[in-house]
Amino acid sequence: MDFGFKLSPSSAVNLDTVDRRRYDRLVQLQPDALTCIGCGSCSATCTSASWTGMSVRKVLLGLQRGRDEEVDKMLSGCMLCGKCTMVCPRGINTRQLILTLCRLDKNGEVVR
Amino acid sequence: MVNRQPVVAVIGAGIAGLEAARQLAALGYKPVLIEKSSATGGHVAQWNRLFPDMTPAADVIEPLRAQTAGVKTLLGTEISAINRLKDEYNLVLSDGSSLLCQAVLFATGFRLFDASKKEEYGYGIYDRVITNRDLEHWFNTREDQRIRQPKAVGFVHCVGSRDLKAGNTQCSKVCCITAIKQAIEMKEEFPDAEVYCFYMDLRLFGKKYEDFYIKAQRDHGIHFIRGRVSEVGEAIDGRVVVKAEDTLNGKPVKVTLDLLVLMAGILCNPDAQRYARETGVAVDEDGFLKSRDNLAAITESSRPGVFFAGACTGAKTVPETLAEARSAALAIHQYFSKRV
Amino acid sequence: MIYQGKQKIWADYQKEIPDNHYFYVRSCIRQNFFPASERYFLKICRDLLGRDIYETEHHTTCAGIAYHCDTLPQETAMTVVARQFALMTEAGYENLVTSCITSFGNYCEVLESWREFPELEAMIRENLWKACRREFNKPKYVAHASDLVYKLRGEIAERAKFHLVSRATGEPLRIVEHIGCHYSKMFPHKGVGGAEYPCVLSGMAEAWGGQVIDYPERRHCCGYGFRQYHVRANRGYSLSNTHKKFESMEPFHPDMIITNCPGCPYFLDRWQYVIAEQTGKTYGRNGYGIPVLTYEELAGLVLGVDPWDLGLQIHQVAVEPLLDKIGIPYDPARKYLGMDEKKIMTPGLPTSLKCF
Amino acid sequence: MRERFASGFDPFVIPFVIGMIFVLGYCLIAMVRVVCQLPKADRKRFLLSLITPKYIWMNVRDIFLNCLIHVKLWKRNKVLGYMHSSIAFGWFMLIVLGHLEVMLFVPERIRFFYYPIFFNYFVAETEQTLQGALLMFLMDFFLLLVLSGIVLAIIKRFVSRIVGMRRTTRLSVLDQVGLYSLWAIFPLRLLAESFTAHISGGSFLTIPANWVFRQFLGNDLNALPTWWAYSIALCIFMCVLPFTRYMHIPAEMLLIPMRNAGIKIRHPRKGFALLEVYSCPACGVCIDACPMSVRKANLRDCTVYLNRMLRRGNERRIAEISDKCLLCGKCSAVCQVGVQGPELRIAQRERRKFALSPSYADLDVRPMAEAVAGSGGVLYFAGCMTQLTPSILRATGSLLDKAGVSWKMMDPDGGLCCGRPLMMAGRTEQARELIAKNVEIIRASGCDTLLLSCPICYRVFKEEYPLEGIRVVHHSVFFQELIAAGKLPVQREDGLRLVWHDPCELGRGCGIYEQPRAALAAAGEVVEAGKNHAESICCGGSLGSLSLSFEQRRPMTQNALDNLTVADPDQIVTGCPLCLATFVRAADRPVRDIAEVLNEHC
Repeated sequence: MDFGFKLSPSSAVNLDTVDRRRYDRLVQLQPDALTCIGCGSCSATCTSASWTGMSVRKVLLGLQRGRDEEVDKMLSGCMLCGKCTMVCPRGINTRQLILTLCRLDKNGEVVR
Repeated sequence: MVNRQPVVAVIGAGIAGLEAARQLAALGYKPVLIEKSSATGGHVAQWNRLFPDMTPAADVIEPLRAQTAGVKTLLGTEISAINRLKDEYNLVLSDGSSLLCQAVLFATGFRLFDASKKEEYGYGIYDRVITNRDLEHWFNTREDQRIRQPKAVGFVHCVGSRDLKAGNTQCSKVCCITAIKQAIEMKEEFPDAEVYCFYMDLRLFGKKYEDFYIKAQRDHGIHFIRGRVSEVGEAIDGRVVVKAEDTLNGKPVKVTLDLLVLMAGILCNPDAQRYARETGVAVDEDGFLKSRDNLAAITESSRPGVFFAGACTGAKTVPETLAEARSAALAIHQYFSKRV
Repeated sequence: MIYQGKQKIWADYQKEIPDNHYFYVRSCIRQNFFPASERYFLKICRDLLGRDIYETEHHTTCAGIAYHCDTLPQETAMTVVARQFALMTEAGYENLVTSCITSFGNYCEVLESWREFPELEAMIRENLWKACRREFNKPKYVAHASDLVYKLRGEIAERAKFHLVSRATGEPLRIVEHIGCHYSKMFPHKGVGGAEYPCVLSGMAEAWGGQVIDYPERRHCCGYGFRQYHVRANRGYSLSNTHKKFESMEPFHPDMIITNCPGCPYFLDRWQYVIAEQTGKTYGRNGYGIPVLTYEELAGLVLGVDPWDLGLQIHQVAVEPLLDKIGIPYDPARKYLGMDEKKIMTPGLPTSLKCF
Repeated sequence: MRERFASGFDPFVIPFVIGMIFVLGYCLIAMVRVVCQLPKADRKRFLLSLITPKYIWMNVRDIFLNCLIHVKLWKRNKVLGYMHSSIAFGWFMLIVLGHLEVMLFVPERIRFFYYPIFFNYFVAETEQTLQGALLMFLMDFFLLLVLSGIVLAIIKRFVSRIVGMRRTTRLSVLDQVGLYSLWAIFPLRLLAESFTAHISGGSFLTIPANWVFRQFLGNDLNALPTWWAYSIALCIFMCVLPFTRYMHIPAEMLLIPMRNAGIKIRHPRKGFALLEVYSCPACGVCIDACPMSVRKANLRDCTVYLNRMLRRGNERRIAEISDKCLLCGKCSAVCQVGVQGPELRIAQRERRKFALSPSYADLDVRPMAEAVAGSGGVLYFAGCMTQLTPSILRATGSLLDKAGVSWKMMDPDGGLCCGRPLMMAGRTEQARELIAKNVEIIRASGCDTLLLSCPICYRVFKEEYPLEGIRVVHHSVFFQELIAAGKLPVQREDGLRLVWHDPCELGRGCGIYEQPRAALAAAGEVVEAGKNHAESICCGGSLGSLSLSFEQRRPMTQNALDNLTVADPDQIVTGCPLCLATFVRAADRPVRDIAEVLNEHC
């Protein structure tokens, strides 16, 4: 029956069920990603941000919150210019991080 | 007066009181430690290890106890009343005796916020919700039915701190670093557990604190979620369901935990407020005792002969408290030197 | 769950509820949704327990619903409230008891606002005088009808014909209590048991033999949310909130839900049907829903009132499994008979949710 | 001369023959394989070059100069140069002269290809002729030359510092077999020829040796075993050659004509790349040159090890080495055979598979294009990195204004990346998308000159952008020209000592060394760094490296700074925003962009 309205999906992130495989694999390959403090320097300086909304900070957070679609969209806007790596106060190799992520499939496996 | 050794009543035998008493005795005064509880050492004695070097609390307490062995210490003694005399104070003690002293040092310390007052977190209602102190107690004794091989542990920062509704708008200063310390300890204890810290701001101001934080992130993979826990519920299996907003993500988060640790904040000891009224020293807007000057004379009250050391004037770390205790002893020394 | 912990909190939130002499104000919508509830509240209090409850046909809405929907300003709502007070004063009463949770919240809010801003009260008095030449005294006590039933729960229990236990096993029924948001979330001290662990309904449930279950989304809104349901485009959101609550309580297998708000039982009841239609999922046993009762209906059942006289046939979710479980007799043939014993219409059956 | 054996054969030649057939066969197959692996267009181009007189001449000259004489090595290090050319050229001459002897004295035996090698065994001297004596003399002379090289090689192996190398490669087992057999060949040849010198004749080396041996040996019984040993040593060397670094000897002879024909790496493992890998002599010059090797770190991540891992097919290490490199190009600059370290690595990176590839096709650059539309003149593209160093932006703008240049900035509010970082990361296809977008903007502006203050951008704009009709110029060159033309009145400050840091992409990448120095000379005294021009040391901040962490890069930066400050300059000047940002963090004196320095003195 059509009521003219539907159940809307919850926007809440359930950390019990969220799929963090890509994040887990990433930090295994690149442990420095763990030290992100979410300061946003990367996003503020990002060449791609004004074009595509790319933000390494949001990518790292999104991966931990199961927001894979947004993450992929952001990643596909990165131009690898490396400015984020230059400004990261925690010295995270963000450029490599992005490349590593692009090599992981949905299950967190490195594609061959 | 001139021929007598001046007596200094040190109220509270926590680390501030012990250290001040030690220094005062060394300076040739006669400190008297008055302690409400049955043992010296205060809160620190109840802790297991201390940040940022994981020093056992006993390593701080035991030397202090040993070096104040010669100081007259009244344990299990409360102060019924304080009478102001000319240049002197008369303390009426709970055992009926009274103590005449030429100076009073408040080393009254702090009281941990009663976490059950944050009703939404369910401390005292949900089995799996404990406080920072409970966890330290477990580290010390390993006796707590609530801690059984947890797979997910959460820490809530700022419980009763920076919270108008909880009656304390101040930062308790040490909870962030304590939460990180305890999170690391839990992770070391239960390596397979996921550990979450829910924080509003991380205030890691002290020496090596930031390193500690990085260690928690990089070496232990502790998840830091910026957002205050809004409410806690109990799932059917007795685990707790914690809801918060992940403010960096702008979305609500929910997680089921086996253990939730509330980082109860630091409030002024209510006894101190009463003693302050009786001795005529001011209590500040934040509920802590009011120093003569917050920059230059933090250990001095607005009244001659009344001094402060440690957390009675605000949340303090162990080194800050010890430094203040020494500073207070010197201030007392100068006070008597001037009078002579 | 540490029960003593809750008791400690309840001890901190005990409000004073006068025993007798109330001026009763009805809810705008309950008479349509659950027509027998208010009637049986009066019947039980007056006839059975001998209390003095006064009501007048001259009272109106408290304007709370319009206020919360942003359709009229607070001053107007306050003036409407002032008129109710005037009616109460004219009738010679000092204690106000409201049927509606939003009204209760509204009265509390108005009184608190006046306490904080006396000039506001003066202005409203002037408004009321200009509008209808009435004057009023502020009520000494404002109680919600559930507060009063909570207070009288022992007396009801003494007269109970049935207990909230399973007739077959003797085990207490598992009861979810749902408190209307405007009951104590605004002013925790105005509610019995405070805002986090209110005991107004759980007190009744336990006094009458049931066992209250606590589930994670206990605090969550029923989903009504005036600004949501009233706008058709937002109804999906309203529905989703209700869904969230049911998902959360599902593992606890509750036998029933009791409520003290006009909107909550309606939405908790009707949305079960909509959820079942949209997702095929039902939350009770064997394809039935979880019956949702008002506390008056529950009191009536406990006291042995005929379920159909209590209007339980108006509920979407079938109550028969619950009645069977407690052992309350009912005549299926009389279910859809009106007051005059003539057949009223028999509703069609939903596709997913099992009903009689 | 007469032949001692009618058959012209002795069993001891068999090992040599086996080795020779094996190595020739192997090399022939390998050569055909490499040529076949080339893309069709490249193959055609290469084969055509082989019959083009211009290329034939180039190839002969280069092979002679590089493979035999090792002129590049001579320029770099005379001891090493002597060592290599004495062995290579000496050996080559021994073979040539051997053939000459056969053709002169026993021409019918020239079809036995082992004959020239073992000539002295098979013949007996009947009469002494001037011709014969000269040949014998030359044979002994070149043998001595080779032996002198071998002696040097042995010394080098144990004390590499003597020949000016701090670090050298660690040899694999096969390499050691090859090495020792190579060392053994010529002393054995000397012994063998000496033992038979009283029969076959000899010269200043072999005759006295023969005399000495005969004094205490008394018979010829040692002669045959020694010839056997000589043959076996040759056999061993040739049999292991394809599996050792000595493969570079035949490989380089193919590499040179291919490079001359303009062939580039198109596949990470096949064709030209494969040839480059085999051409690596594993000399280890790139180890010392590599900026990553400072403080003995990353020693096994330089190009020589990449080549070794590529030969072994160790994928994990290939990936690791490929990702770590700064792509500064210094290994290529110092490489004797011209192995292109960075290009080889980028090819490996390109090969990588990705689950997710960026796409820039949807980016709408119309607003940017409209903003610069029709501006003409000079279009200045600051690029990502210059946006992080506003001092360069300001100084460049100011200088342009002072010179009265009509200019417009392409990316005042940030623009697109130039694509070079993507290319460095091996994502060439994606870079092409960005290039197309940027070209759209540049074309819309109608400019005649595209000015860049970042060498990373400059290189890719110059090499990859289809910008015919538009001059692409780095700001250091542009300003030097303005100064030379008298349009920028730069005042020289006496006593100001400036050192120019050659950014990798500008110097080695684009060959710009002199213009920035000339421009700086107008402002002060230019002093040189310890290593400069093509051998300048990367700042360590390069985008080329994917995996180096900030901490790992720090000592590299410090090393580069130490090199820059040997002449104690007042300021370090560079022309790359990334170098600037990297140096500023660690330098003990001011680090400036060339534009800043010029602007201050103008």
